[in-house]
Amino acid sequence: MNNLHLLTIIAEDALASSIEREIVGMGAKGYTASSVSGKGLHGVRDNQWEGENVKIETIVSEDSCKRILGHLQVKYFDRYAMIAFYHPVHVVRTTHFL
Amino acid sequence: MNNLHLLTIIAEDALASSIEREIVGMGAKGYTASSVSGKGLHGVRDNQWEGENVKIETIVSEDSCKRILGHLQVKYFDRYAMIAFYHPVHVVRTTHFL
Amino acid sequence: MNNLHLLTIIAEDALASSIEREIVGMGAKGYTASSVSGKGLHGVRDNQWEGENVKIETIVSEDSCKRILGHLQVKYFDRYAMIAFYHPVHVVRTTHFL
Amino acid sequence: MLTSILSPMVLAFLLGIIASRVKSDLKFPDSLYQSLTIYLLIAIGIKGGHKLSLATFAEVWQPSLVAIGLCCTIPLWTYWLMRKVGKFDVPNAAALAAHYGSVSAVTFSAALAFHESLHIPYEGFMPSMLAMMEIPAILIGISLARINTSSMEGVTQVPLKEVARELLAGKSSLLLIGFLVIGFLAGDTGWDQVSPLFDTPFKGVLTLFLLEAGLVAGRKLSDLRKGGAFLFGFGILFPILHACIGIALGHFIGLSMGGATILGVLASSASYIAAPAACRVALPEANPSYYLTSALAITFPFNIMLGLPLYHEIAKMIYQIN
Amino acid sequence: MLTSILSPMVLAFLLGIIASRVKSDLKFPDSLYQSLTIYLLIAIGIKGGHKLSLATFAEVWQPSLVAIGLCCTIPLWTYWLMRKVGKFDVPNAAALAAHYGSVSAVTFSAALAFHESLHIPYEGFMPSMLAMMEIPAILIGISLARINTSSMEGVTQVPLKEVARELLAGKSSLLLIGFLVIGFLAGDTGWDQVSPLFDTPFKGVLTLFLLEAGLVAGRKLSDLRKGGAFLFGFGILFPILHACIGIALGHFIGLSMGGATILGVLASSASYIAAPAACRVALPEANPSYYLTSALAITFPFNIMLGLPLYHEIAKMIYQIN
Amino acid sequence: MLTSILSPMVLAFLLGIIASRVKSDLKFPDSLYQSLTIYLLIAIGIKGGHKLSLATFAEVWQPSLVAIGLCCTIPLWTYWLMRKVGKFDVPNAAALAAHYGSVSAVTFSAALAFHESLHIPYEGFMPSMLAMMEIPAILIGISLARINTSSMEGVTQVPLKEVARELLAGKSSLLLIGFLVIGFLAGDTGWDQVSPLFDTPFKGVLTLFLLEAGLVAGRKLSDLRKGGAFLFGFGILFPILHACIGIALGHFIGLSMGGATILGVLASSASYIAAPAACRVALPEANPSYYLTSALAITFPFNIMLGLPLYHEIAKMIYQIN
Ligand SMILES: Nc1ncnc2c1ncn2[C@@H]1O[C@H](COP(=O)(O)O)[C@@H](O)[C@H]1O
Ligand SMILES: Nc1ncnc2c1ncn2[C@@H]1O[C@H](COP(=O)(O)O)[C@@H](O)[C@H]1O
Ligand SMILES: Nc1ncnc2c1ncn2[C@@H]1O[C@H](COP(=O)(O)O)[C@@H](O)[C@H]1O
Ligand code: NA
Ligand code: NA
Ligand code: NA
Repeated sequence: MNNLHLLTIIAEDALASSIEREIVGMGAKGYTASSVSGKGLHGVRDNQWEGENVKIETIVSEDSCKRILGHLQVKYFDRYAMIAFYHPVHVVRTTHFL
Repeated sequence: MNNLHLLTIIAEDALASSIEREIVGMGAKGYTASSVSGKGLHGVRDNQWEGENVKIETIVSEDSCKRILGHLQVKYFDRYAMIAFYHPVHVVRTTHFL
Repeated sequence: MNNLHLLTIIAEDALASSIEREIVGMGAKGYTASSVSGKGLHGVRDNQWEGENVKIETIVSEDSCKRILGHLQVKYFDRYAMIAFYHPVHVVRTTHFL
Repeated sequence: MLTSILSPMVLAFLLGIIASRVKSDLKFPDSLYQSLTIYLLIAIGIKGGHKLSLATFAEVWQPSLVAIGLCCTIPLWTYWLMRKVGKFDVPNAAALAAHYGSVSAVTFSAALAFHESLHIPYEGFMPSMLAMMEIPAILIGISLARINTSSMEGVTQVPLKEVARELLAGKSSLLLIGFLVIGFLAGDTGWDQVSPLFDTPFKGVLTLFLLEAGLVAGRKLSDLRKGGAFLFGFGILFPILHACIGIALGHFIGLSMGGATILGVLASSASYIAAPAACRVALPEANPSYYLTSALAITFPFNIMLGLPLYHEIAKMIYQIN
Repeated sequence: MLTSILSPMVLAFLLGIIASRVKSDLKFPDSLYQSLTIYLLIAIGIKGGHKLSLATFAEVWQPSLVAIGLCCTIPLWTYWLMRKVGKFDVPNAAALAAHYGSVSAVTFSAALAFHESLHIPYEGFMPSMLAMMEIPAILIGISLARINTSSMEGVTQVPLKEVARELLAGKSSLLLIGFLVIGFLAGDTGWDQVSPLFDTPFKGVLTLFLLEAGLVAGRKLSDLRKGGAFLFGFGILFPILHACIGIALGHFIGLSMGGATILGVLASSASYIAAPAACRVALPEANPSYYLTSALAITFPFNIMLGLPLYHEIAKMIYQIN
Repeated sequence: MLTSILSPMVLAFLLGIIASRVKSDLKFPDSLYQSLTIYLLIAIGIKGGHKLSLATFAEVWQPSLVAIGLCCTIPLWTYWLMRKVGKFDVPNAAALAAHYGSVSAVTFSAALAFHESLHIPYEGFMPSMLAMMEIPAILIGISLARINTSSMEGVTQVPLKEVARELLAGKSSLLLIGFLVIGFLAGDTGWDQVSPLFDTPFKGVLTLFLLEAGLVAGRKLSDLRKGGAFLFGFGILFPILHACIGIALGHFIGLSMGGATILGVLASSASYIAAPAACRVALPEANPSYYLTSALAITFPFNIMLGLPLYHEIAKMIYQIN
């Protein structure tokens, strides 16, 4: 399908560069990243001593979205502080993202 | 309902810790926060002198979402610079958020 | 239509103030901005030497959304690193945004 | 007067105003502003504590009483004037009272630098006055608003005790008071260890901070009209009045001329770090355009450019006549 | 002992703890923390390199061997103790081993400041010991976890070689070793050019950093219970033991008393910059509450407040008796 | 030459390159980079202004004319060469012209440090040359693009007047020129107040900045191939040519040897703070890989490592022969 989704990954900042590399390897044509803090099952992550989080957003086809999520689940989800979610979005130039 | 929503709150940064405490008290299992600047009915908020904004995102059940919004409306909406909005999202492990 | 959309624009940070001025001129009642880094067709943008990106989010009516996107396409899309996307959202007080 | 206006600090402030008027893209990163604030508060506190350790209790108690008296009464008449003459509503009058009763650490530092450049001695314990005068007025301002507001229905207000706790634990009083104590305890050895960071480059850092203050003040200039002529007049005349009272009281209790002038400067200065932060949370109905504009864009520049030399002349008069 | 506890650095650390206990809104911006870290590592490195350039190989080789020996064996017995006595699982025991085998640049600096304030001489090349001792223990800790974990099914682990590469290229060793070399090469001319930034204000910057460290340590205090009495006892007794071993070995190979004490401090200190960063990635199963709390909230404050004067007394005993 | 290469600044630049080649996680927070930039521009400006206040108009007018002449003509022949020989399209040729006509404040500072470490005197007003040479070339570069582009249909271009206004109000010229004026007006008293921050630790801060510059240059090294051999040759030969012209003209108008060399360095240096920022907005069609790579990864390191000693030798030749 050509439906585009905005996939958001929030994870420990130490994982940022691996995740970025991997999602590009699995079909994402780009991504946007920013520093965030947060709280979840792994406790509070809001300072550089204990680590903070990175938020990585990428607009991808439904296919790539599923593929990336599958990969993240296997490689990271059980061992690291991390969540991921997605929803459909409308974009201006679909070709930019495929 | 078990439909998960991404609830986004943008508010004066001085309110960050209260809001975070309160949404966790009302059923959110976690949240993600970041510093943002902005403009709205209360004017420009883009420097530390006059204050900036915080963006708090939390994935919650529809129930919690409604409950949190009700609370925010009563306690903050009339007196502080603040907006809130939400939309449904798909997540990887629903149980993480309930 | 009174359906509200969250329109997200990710663009070179040097364009931030022009875009902010223009979207307000085209009907947005406010916006929220933050610094982000990213990668896309124009390469990696993650440091101050080569420039980073700004993420501008605005909740607008469907009409304004279309109008803003049209404007961005004409003025910026061919010449600058930039993407834009939108999706419907539920808000607490619709009048705040119209 | 030229000495004051042509100091790098004042010139940097003017440059900041110019920069924001010509819409320069010069912007201090948030964290630089925060770091400068932390630095200034620590530096003022630790130097003050060190100096305080060299003073005796006999020297300090009278000035302390006067300082606290000043910052507790200034908000009262400021509130009254704002309500009766300025026709402001309760929250705005209370916020202005809080700001003008409290003090500005940067104006204070500019006053020290001014006296040092003229080689006029002053009492070393003055920073402890600064630390004492910061919080009471803010609490009084907020209380005034609480007392004068007929029960706000539905609104859950932060209890005053909680506000007091937050103010005392707030960044600016915690650093000021904390490092006052540290400077007091650390002795000469400790002072020698840290003075190369917290003393030697102090005026340079102040210059940086004033550049940033100018950037913000310049943006606020366009809000001046909103406040109108009243706020403008108030923002200049009241500080002069407060300075005179401060100097006269200082003279009365036997402070040196430098010390009395600095006490006057403290009385005349308006807070723009601790007070706005507190009012944003505890008095959200007050409009920052009023209190921030008058404190930062009227009173502050007036004080560092014209006020300092003026108060110095007034002090000379008082000390020579008597 | 008072000299140590009443130094501005230690007092700032205590103020940080107080600030976080009273829930102050004082917060260092992330980038200030990062900038302070960069500064401290560069300053320690470049000064060490400069001093190293004044030493001879004959002086340096023995202490180097001892230093490396220490940081390779400490993780072994720490791991063993954690497993057998502390009943920790493999990842947590390994992470604790990595932290206590590695060293703390800030504790090290506090030790230098302590000796300087008492005018006790020490060997100038000690920072090169610091640089050598940082990484091996972390690698050993991670290897211990790998060896003792029966093949983790499905989990793709980062190869150890990759971990080693990342550690060496990691911020803290890159800056420490890099500027050690720069300080070594740049000579007196170079040192004179940069010492006004990297040497003169050093203790002031350390004070700032310790304020921030106190803020974090204060938050971690509430995690102390999780670690329990065992971790608390371990976090104090083991550093003392390691310090004694370090001092004794230093004495044995002919270091000055100051040098031996500092070697002891290195042995006793636990890493809380490089090691946590490495463990978060390579040992995600280990719980930061254990290793960070014990390294930052137990061992670190103990060392800078009570440890330094204690080790100094121990060193005096060893050097006088023999 | 060794003095130059083994200075802490150059070594820090090399360490930065190494760090980025070994994929270190060392990263300067954005706000540290911005703060360092603000500091360097202020420090260069205020010191220059102070020195300028000690010079006479008679000394300054000739060098000023030459400086402006240089930065107005360099972009012309650079553009021509890029179009004819380099076969670049209009926007890229224009962007390169803007970069090489403008100047680098950091290279300039490295040149001052180089001369100071060799105890070679130079005219104190040189920073005003730096301030004058920054902007004209960028405007000329952008104009060249406008003139040579057959009407871009549909594209609304920023008017050139607006570009000029933005450049003058832009961070780097505003700080440079603003603090030049402040240093000029503040006199000796003012200078003594701020020099402990803006002068004493200057070379240390420059070292920090060059570490960060090295990190970015290292990443850009992989882009070198894109530019090809032509850009590489150009990025080295043209600076040498410009330096020779600058030194010869300096000699001709009677500057000291140090002053002439520094004028040469200014001519030879390429901007990588003001020019890239301006080109990103006004010439978005130009590819940053070309201008940033050649300015930052070729010309800049060449200048601070080999250029400085080379130009010094050339200056010695010119000044001894004649
Ligand atoms: N319900 C949630 N809503 C929003 N963000 C969350 C939520 N749960 C976790 N996060 C974010 O994801 C990070 C890792 O989550 P966890 O693995 O649950 O610790 C947290 O630090 C938060 O930033
Ligand atoms: N239409 C909007 N779209 C996006 N963000 C908004 C909008 N309106 C307000 N905001 C954000 O919410 C904050 C508070 O809004 P307000 O209460 O309208 O001043 C602003 O500073 C903005 O960051
Ligand atoms: N597929 C994508 N998903 C998320 N963000 C993107 C994507 N493509 C581009 N971006 C962002 O938009 C910026 C400009 O994109 P581009 O014009 O493709 O270079 C990038 O630097 C990214 O921050
Ligand atoms: Na006052
Ligand atoms: Na150790
Ligand atoms: Na040039």
